[in-house]
This record gives sequence, structure tokens and C-alpha cells, in this order.
Amino acid sequence: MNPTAHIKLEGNPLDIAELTAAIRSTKNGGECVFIGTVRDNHQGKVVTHLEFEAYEPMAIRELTRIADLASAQFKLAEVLIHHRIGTVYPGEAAIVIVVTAPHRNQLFDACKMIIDQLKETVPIWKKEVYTDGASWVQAHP
Amino acid sequence: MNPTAHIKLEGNPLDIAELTAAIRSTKNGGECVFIGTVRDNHQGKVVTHLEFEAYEPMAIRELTRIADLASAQFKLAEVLIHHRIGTVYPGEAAIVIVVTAPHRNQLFDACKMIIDQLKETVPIWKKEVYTDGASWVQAHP
Amino acid sequence: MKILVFGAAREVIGKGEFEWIPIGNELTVGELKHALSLEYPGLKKLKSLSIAVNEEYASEERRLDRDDVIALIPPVSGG
Amino acid sequence: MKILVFGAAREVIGKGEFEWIPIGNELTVGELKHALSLEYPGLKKLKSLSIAVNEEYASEERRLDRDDVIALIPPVSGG
Repeated sequence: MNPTAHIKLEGNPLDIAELTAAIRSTKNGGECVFIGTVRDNHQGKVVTHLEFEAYEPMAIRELTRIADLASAQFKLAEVLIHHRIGTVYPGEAAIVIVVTAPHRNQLFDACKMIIDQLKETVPIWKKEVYTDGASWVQAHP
Repeated sequence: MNPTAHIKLEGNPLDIAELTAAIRSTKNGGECVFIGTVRDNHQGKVVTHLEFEAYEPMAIRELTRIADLASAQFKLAEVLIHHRIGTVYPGEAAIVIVVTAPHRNQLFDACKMIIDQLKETVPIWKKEVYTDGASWVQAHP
Repeated sequence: MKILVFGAAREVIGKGEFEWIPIGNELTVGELKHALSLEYPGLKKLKSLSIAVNEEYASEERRLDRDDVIALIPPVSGG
Repeated sequence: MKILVFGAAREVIGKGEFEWIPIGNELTVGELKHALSLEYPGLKKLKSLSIAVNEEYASEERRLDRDDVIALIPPVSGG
């Protein structure tokens, strides 16, 4: 793994303060963060919680590949991607992405690219559990 | 002021956990954050600290205008912009921008637009203090 | 050969992992998908089904070895 | 009329606020800038100098009233 990529599938709640501080430095003034929070509704249904499942070794591989690609393409200093697995409740963060660079120009495109690619290829699956049932979300492709 | 814009010039350190949580909600799953951290060097000089000065009422007006523009253009739910004034040390955040929306598509462009415009028009000035002197940064235009 | 199954595909097949004994000596990813969909018709109801071989996405033409680790990847929904 | 001065411009003028008595009855933003730069030649060394009138950026043609609040805005560097 590229030493500048910090990738984790996490069973416990994500600590935003800790994760956003993890790769901040006095050398890299620009930092862009994406936080994906679990919503309490989907297409009119009340979501009580999500169940995330991952093919863990392959998910780590894919996330690392995406982080390395973004680092190279957008000249990032460091990349952090932590994704929840298991049960996640509305209001909790399902994912936190942090990218840093000496200057801000490409941070936003980098962060967007990472979340877009993650949603397309990383083997993680989300089951939405409603008050009256549940369903696997089949998002990509 | 648009009720969805949260604007402040802050004399004390910015609390990232508090600010990123301030406008998060179970209705708005996507959140993009920009954090600008003070670097400890500039063009080869060691920066001991920065002094930020603002034309406060006009800065608040301009920040609100930019937040409202971004909200409308990118269909944001809420916008938060907190900028430090006074003395800020390397490693501290000089600015935190948070934007939220039900979906993530335009969050990154919105956050980028806000920081780009802020740097162009908002009447805030930065004096860099070095070990051997100081100078006003004349960035824009 | 060992086949791992995830998400909606796991619920179709009813287990997260099973052994598959291919008929004949050689098998491609495409042929495996076809054989599995005959045995588990519910797989056809998935929006898509990709195959990973040794933790990487594999093309339909890819030939499989006996000791490959195969995974059935229904549409992903992380993030 | 009251003039507020910030950043590098404040250091040129030596104070953050002063009263300016225009000569004649009418004065535009452009004319004010010209008059100030004669009195404070150091202002010409700034990379740029904008004028805000009542907390908004004003064009060179804008006419000033006696009770307007004027601010001298050197190049900004927030963020």
C-alpha cells in the first residue's frame, strides 16, 4: 500500500474530529473532506438502519487503488478513506474521505473522484432496513 | 441573512467536530468540508503566526452573498463559513467551510466556488509574521 | 473451486461460500456465470453480476484455475 | 466623510480611520482615489486598491455623499 493512503473498514462509529486531524499538517494547508451520513428515509420509506457488508480484502485493494490513482492524478499529499461496515444508524457517518495537499486547487475534484469511483467499483453492499422490511440497494452498475 | 447560511468571524480556535456536525442532518446525507490550515512556511520563510484583519460588517455581507449564491446555484441545504480573525498559529484552521445537500453531486463544486470567491472578494487581510519580519499578503486581485 | 457470495447474491444462493466442481477441464468466467445461473435462476433477477478472481474484477474470457478464489459481486452500493 | 482603512493601506496611511473633507461639492470614487494617492503616495505601491461605499464595492464612477462610509480595500488575502 502507498504510505500516503490510509484505508480502513471500520466496525465502530467514525470519529470525524480524529479522522480530519489524522492527515492534517503544517506542510499541507488544504484539506477537503467528504462525509456521507445515513439518511432516515429513502423513496418515502422510513429507514431504521443500514447493514453494510464488504468483501473485505478486495474492498481494501480497490480503495487503495482508487486512493493511489487520485494521489497521482491530483498531486495529493495524503488520502484517508474510512468506511463503516455492519449496522449503521441514521445520522451516523457511513463514510469519511479526507484528502490533503499543499494547495487547494485540485482537492475538490480529487474528493469527488474518490467517492464517485468508490460507489462504482468497491465491493461493499448496503441493505436498507425499514420499519416494514428490508432490501439490498443495487446501485452500481 | 438566508436562514440556511451560518457565517462567523471567529476570534477563537475553530472546533472542526462541532462545525462539521452543526449542519449535518438525517435529511441531508452529503457533506463536503474545506479546512484551510495555517502552514509553517511561505516561500522559504518560517512563519511563526498570521494576523488576520477583517472589515467585519462588509466581510459578513460578502460571505453571506457568496453562501446564498452557492446555495441557489448548487441546490445546497445549508452552508457554514467560519473564518478566524486575529492571531492564528501554524497547524490551526484559518477557515472551515461546510456545505450539505440531500445528494452529493454538486457539493464539491459548491465548496470550491465558495473558497475561490472568498479569496477574491471578501475583505479579510492576512499578515504573515516571520522569525525576521512580517508582510501583508496581497493575494487578490 | 471456492466461490464467495455477497449481498443480494448471497441471499439468492442461501450461503456465503460454497465449493463448485466444474464439469470438464476448462472453464471461463462467462461459462461459470452461465452454469451458476442455470443452477440458481434467482441470480438473473440481479441488476448485474460481476465475478472477481483472486480479489480483482475478471473479464468473461478469463480462464479459471482450480485454486482461484472466485467471488460473486452483485451491484455494489458503498458510500 | 469617514474613511476606514485596512491591511497594507492602513500601514501606508498610519491610521485605521480618518475624516476626509472633499474640495468642491461632488466627488466620485475615482476622484477620491486620485486625491488620496496624491496625499499618500505609498498607496500606489499596493498591487491594487478598491473602494467600498457603505460596505459594498463601488465603481470608479460612483458619486459619493457626505454621509457615505468609505473603506479603502487593498488586495484581500482571506482563506
